[in-house]
Amino acid sequence: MSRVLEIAGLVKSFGGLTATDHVSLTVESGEIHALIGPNGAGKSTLINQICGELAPSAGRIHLAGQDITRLRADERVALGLGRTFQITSLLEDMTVRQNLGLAVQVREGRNFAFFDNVARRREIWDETDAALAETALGPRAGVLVADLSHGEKKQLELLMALARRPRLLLLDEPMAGLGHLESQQMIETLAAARTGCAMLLVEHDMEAVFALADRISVLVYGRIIAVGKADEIRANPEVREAYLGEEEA
Amino acid sequence: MLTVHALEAAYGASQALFGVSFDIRDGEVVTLMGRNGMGKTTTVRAIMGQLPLRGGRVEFDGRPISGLPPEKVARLGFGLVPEGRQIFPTLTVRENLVATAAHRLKTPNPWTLNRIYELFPRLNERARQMAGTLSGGEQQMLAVGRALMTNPRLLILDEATEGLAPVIRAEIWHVVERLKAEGQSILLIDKTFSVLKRLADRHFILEKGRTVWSGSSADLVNDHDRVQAWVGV
Amino acid sequence: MILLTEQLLNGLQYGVTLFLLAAGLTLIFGIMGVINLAHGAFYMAGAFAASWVAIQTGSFWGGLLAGLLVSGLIGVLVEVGVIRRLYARDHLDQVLATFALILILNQGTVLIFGRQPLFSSMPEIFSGSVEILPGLPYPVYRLFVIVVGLTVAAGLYLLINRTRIGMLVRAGATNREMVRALGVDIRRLYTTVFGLGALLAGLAGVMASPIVSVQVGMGDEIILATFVVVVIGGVGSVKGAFVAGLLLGLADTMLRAFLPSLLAQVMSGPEAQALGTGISSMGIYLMMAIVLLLRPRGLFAAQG
Amino acid sequence: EGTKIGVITTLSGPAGYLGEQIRDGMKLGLEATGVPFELVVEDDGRDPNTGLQIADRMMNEEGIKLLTGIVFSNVAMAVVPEAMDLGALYVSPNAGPSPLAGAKCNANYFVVSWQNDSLHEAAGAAAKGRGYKTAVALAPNYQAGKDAIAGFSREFGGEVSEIYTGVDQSDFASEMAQIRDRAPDVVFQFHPGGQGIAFLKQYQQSGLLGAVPMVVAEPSFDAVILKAVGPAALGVIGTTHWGADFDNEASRQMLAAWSAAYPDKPLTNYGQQGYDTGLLIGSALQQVGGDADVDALRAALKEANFISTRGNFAFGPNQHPVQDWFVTEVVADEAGNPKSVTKGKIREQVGDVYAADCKM
Amino acid sequence: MRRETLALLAVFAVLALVPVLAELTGQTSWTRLVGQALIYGMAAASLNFILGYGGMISFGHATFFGIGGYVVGILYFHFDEGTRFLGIIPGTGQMLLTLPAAILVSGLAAALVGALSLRTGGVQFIMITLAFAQMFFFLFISLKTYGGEDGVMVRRTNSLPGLNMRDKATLYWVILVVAAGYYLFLRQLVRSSFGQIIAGIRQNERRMTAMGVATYRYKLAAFILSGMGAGLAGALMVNFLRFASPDMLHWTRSGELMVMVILGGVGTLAGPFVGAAALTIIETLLSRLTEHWMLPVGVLLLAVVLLSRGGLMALIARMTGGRGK
Ligand SMILES: Nc1ncnc2c1ncn2[C@@H]1O[C@H](COP(=O)(O)OP(=O)(O)OP(=O)(O)O)[C@@H](O)[C@H]1O
Ligand SMILES: Nc1ncnc2c1ncn2[C@@H]1O[C@H](COP(=O)(O)OP(=O)(O)OP(=O)(O)O)[C@@H](O)[C@H]1O
Ligand SMILES: [Mg+2]
Ligand SMILES: [Mg+2]
Repeated sequence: MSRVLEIAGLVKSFGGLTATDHVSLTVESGEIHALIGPNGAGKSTLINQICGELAPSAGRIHLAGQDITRLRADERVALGLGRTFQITSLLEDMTVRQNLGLAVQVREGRNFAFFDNVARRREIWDETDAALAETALGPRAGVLVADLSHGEKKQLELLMALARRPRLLLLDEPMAGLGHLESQQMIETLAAARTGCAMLLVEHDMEAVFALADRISVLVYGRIIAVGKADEIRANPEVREAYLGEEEA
Repeated sequence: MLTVHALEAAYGASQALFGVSFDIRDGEVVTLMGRNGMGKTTTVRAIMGQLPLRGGRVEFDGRPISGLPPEKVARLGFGLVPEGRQIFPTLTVRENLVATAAHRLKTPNPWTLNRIYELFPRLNERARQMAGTLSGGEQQMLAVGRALMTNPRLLILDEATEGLAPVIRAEIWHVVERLKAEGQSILLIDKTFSVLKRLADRHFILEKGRTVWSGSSADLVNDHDRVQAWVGV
Repeated sequence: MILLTEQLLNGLQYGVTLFLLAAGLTLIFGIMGVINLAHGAFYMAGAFAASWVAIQTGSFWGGLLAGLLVSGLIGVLVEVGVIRRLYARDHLDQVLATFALILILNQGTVLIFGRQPLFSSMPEIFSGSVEILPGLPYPVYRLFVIVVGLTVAAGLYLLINRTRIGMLVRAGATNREMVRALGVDIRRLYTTVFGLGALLAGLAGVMASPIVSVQVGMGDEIILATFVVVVIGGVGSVKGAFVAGLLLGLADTMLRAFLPSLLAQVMSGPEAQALGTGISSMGIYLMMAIVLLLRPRGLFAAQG
Repeated sequence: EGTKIGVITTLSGPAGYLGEQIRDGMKLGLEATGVPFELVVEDDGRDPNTGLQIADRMMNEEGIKLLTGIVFSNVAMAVVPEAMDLGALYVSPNAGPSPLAGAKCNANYFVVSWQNDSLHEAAGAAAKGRGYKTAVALAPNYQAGKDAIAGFSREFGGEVSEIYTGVDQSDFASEMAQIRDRAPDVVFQFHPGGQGIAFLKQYQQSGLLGAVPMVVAEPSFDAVILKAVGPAALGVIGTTHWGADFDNEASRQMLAAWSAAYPDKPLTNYGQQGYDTGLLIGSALQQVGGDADVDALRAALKEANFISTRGNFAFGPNQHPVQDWFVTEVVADEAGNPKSVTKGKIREQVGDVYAADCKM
Repeated sequence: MRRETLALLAVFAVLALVPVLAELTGQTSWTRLVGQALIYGMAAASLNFILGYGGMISFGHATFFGIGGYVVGILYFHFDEGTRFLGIIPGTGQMLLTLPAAILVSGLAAALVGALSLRTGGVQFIMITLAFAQMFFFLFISLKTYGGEDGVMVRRTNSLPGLNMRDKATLYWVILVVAAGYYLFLRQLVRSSFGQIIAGIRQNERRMTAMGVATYRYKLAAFILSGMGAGLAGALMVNFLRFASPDMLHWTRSGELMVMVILGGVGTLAGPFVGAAALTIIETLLSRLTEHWMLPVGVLLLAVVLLSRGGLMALIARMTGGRGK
């Protein structure tokens, strides 16, 4: 098993607040590593540092052995990092098909071509249509993203991230806002995708976390207080108190 | 208190509601259930006057309120925690809470800044931070606090626990329970089926913009198969 | 030494004038988020109304009142008639609409007042000079402008940052629908605030009328500088607009006053003069470019 | 049904009153000659494109052979060459840019007002005549401003220190401080229109008025500016090619006609230039008997067979005026309002320095 | 698709007939008017490429228009005087040289301005492009050799082999052909892979970055392409007016281009041309009727904004029953 992501001593402060405090963590290939913790613990801050939207105050990030701490966000993507957003972030004025098509196109390259016609790039559209047909979004291909329901947007987010064929996928609350059925579907989709890529999963839906995660790290006040398998975490009294409470346990 | 009858509404050309009917009595907790995209949020928007009605009526205390602008509706005593939080990012946490605060209906024991801070200590810690930089869950707490600060007669929670940690979620349910005990009417939209079943008095299920089922929590259990088909639980 | 002091004072005064011009725009553009190109036209309306009434009544104060009333009223009418329909639209529609308003207001002024500049004089009590330092007389009126500017700055700061109205306006700029859904009649609020912004533009016009020429199109010349002030300061920040106003006022005055003679050390006199003035005309734009390159959101950008 | 005359002028924006004066004056001047005529007036908005557009239509569609009216040099520089190419005549009531006065002069191009430089040469001569030795000269930092200071310095001969102002600057406090600091014998400034109004007001407010004398050329103290600044203009020394108090029949007739037609508007030099242009065109039309061909009309124009409101008037070799220049001073009238009174002749029968380059 | 081709051909044919019709009806000034509208249309369309398709609201677009124009003016000036620009580059009056030169130089200017401006976004981008535009404006105003504020004359329109460019109609047809070519170029561009990326960046730059797009590079490329288009339009304009002046770079000109785009329809191919034509023609016609033409023009513009979302193109689409855009 090779190491896809390695974070060492990552620190991020906002003024007086240390949002991530010497966080170290690894994700192995093929692994789904869940990151849980109370609201405001610094999970999204961590994700944003990994994907390059925030510059860490200290620490290093390695992707598949390469130091990416100082790379631009898009360069990290080119090296195999994918992400979804906690609040969906899509191209609202385009159709579902165009959104996904664009993701495929970006990966395929030739993006500086001024004199071709995207509509005629078969390789893009074949892949796009095939990918859509496999999901519940198939019949919605021609709908503008602005008109999608919340759950549909979440699915599209994931499809677009996967279209890039990343080594590592950062998922910031993929289940948030999904209904029960849709959550089930999402869990299945993620489980199916895990063979191709490792994932760092931030999620408050414990059902999903326990169903998917190989390992779980618990972040509280910017520090990792526990790492372990699902059962270990579930049983950890500190985690129960800081995070799980009685309802879920 | 609130009666919604045969509501129809559309986004531009595409119709989203085809006949939603339900009602809430004083002091009651009522849920709207249904899968993603079935029209729950749209129903709320239509009631609040944020979306023009194509048909149907909305009555509050027996008075028709269809066609009123949102601010008039809100002033009647609707407190909205909208889907997706929609806090004001360029205001501080404290400003978010006080900017729209009101105590129009002179209810006893009104919500104050202090009571909100007691409820969500996290917000107190972050009082002077710009709301746009809050974590997702903190924003959700803020949205709930903001709605409570208007001291509403009917509280509408549209996915108010989305993105909250289990402990906080439990905390919110405790609050709802307490509010219910105090006689607050609440319209709940959420996916935590087990909790809804426990907390709410009556339930309405939406399917493709129509009310297809209604009943008490007991009915919910008895009619499990049909409910399962619509809601997936 | 006296020259330096005087130029510093001039810079300060010019800076306050710039802020006064920009104050209304801070509300309308900075906080409400409306790209209002017609701001200069409100300024012109204030100046014209004030001068005309002052000529008829012989009273500067009567003129001041008229200027405020007229510009405020125009602001309210414009908001209700035009701007209100455009909040939900693309910013570019606002550009087109307010451009159209400039044409209408300018030509309307020509129809009412003709093409000739209006005479406007300053109130008797402000017409003299005081000796602030031995050998340095300074016009009282300019001191009066400084005082008015500082008052407006303080008032506006309090209004925006300390009152509920300020909070609601800022909230409305990012999410109008939500403000309404929480029970606030934002339409009336916005009309009021837009009117207030226009009134402040009018105030700037009134204050400027004894100093500059009251003529059609006078507002078009100042509009760029006011946008520059708001943007350098950081969109939405009263404090920023104030600091940026002072900064630009000082820089502009100092450049104009001393750059040519500095350059004259290294090149011939007339060329130094021309180059120096050339650079100082570009001054505010140069500064804006530099500030934005270093701090892309301005000096005191509101977060979020 | 008279001869059609195309008037392309600036009626919109801050400079709108200049075009208005020219247009109104021209109409009165033509009426005074009694020829039948028809003015086709259009606003160029101070935009060369628009000017050209209008000229094109007037010449090609309406068959107008005689154009006039342009206020600003940049519009003139776009329109005049086009008119020359099409063989039309252009008579300038205002702008006389130097490129069109020298080597690029043209037989079909006439200037009735003045060549730009000569305005400021007169001011230089006046300052010299009063015995001043040192001057501060201020003008906007564009070509016309630099030409103004150059023109002033050429005749002044003394020591001139220059200050250039911004192109749309309206606050001159910094310049006032510099003037005070340099303490010259005299100040020369060239700021037409709104900038001139602001400059004069602030000159007074800073306490310089009365302390340092000011000499200006006519665009910086026209009657509209005087009316707008009021007492702030008192004591300013000006130079001009015509003044409202000129003691000649043509000027008196013009004043009478003007105050009858436009009682609310003061007559400025622009109005007078328009009027003189009207007289010139009218006289030429009369001579050729209305609708004649361009050649005849050109010849008639060249003769300048009219009595100018300014007294002496003749065309030099480049068809720009050879005329007298006068010194004036702004004093208070009975009501305390400023008015300009003529103090005497400063230059006699002068043309311009570019005429020598013109080969026609 | 076929319908669009037909419509384009029809419009082109009508436009090509303008000089003939103008001559027949005696309304000869229409040739100039339409020619001018076509040139402004090109400039506006070039702006629309970054503004409408790329979401970059540039308030300094007239800079490139003016620079393109000045390239023609300056080259002609040196050609006329027999001197060299900066002592190196000889002047010329050949359109086959001046147009590419104008495109090149304005492209370079756009690269400079874009490289710096694109580090900001939103309102700040609007203002920083304005700032650069003002600096260029003051620069050209102080170019004494080239007439400063008064500008430079181009006594003869640039020549093209085999054509009599002094003939108005010929010049008009040359402009029409270039404009049509430019329209087709833009149409191609927005359909290309590059155009798709640009559209994506407009809608959600953060998402494009997350997909691995180095957005800055694409935006800069688009900005440069657009500046080149404006430079081409400016070069034609100077040939048309035979005069280049700082007016071409004034900020009000940038504003006017923006108004044309918005009036016609942001993010549509034909919109800028329609907007440019509408504005120039309305202004010209109204100013013939009244010297207070600004008032009705203002009222008309206001009516368009208030009554139609998406400018004249949306209005046209609604009237012809089409889909808009
Ligand atoms: N720009 C900022 N300035 C100041 N504080 C910030 C900023 N961004 C985030 N924070 C704070 O840092 C802390 C961590 O935030 P983060 O968004 O990482 O939390 P999280 O673990 O993702 O929480 P949640 O589960 O609620 O989404 C929060 O308390 C937040 O308020
Ligand atoms: N702004 C909009 N414009 C157009 N269509 C919309 C818009 N918002 C929602 N819709 C459509 O209206 C339908 C109902 O959506 P609504 O958001 O009310 O569903 P919901 O029941 O709240 O779902 P969820 O559980 O995902 O929040 C959906 O088909 C959705 O695609
Ligand atoms: Mg988070
Ligand atoms: Mg919903």
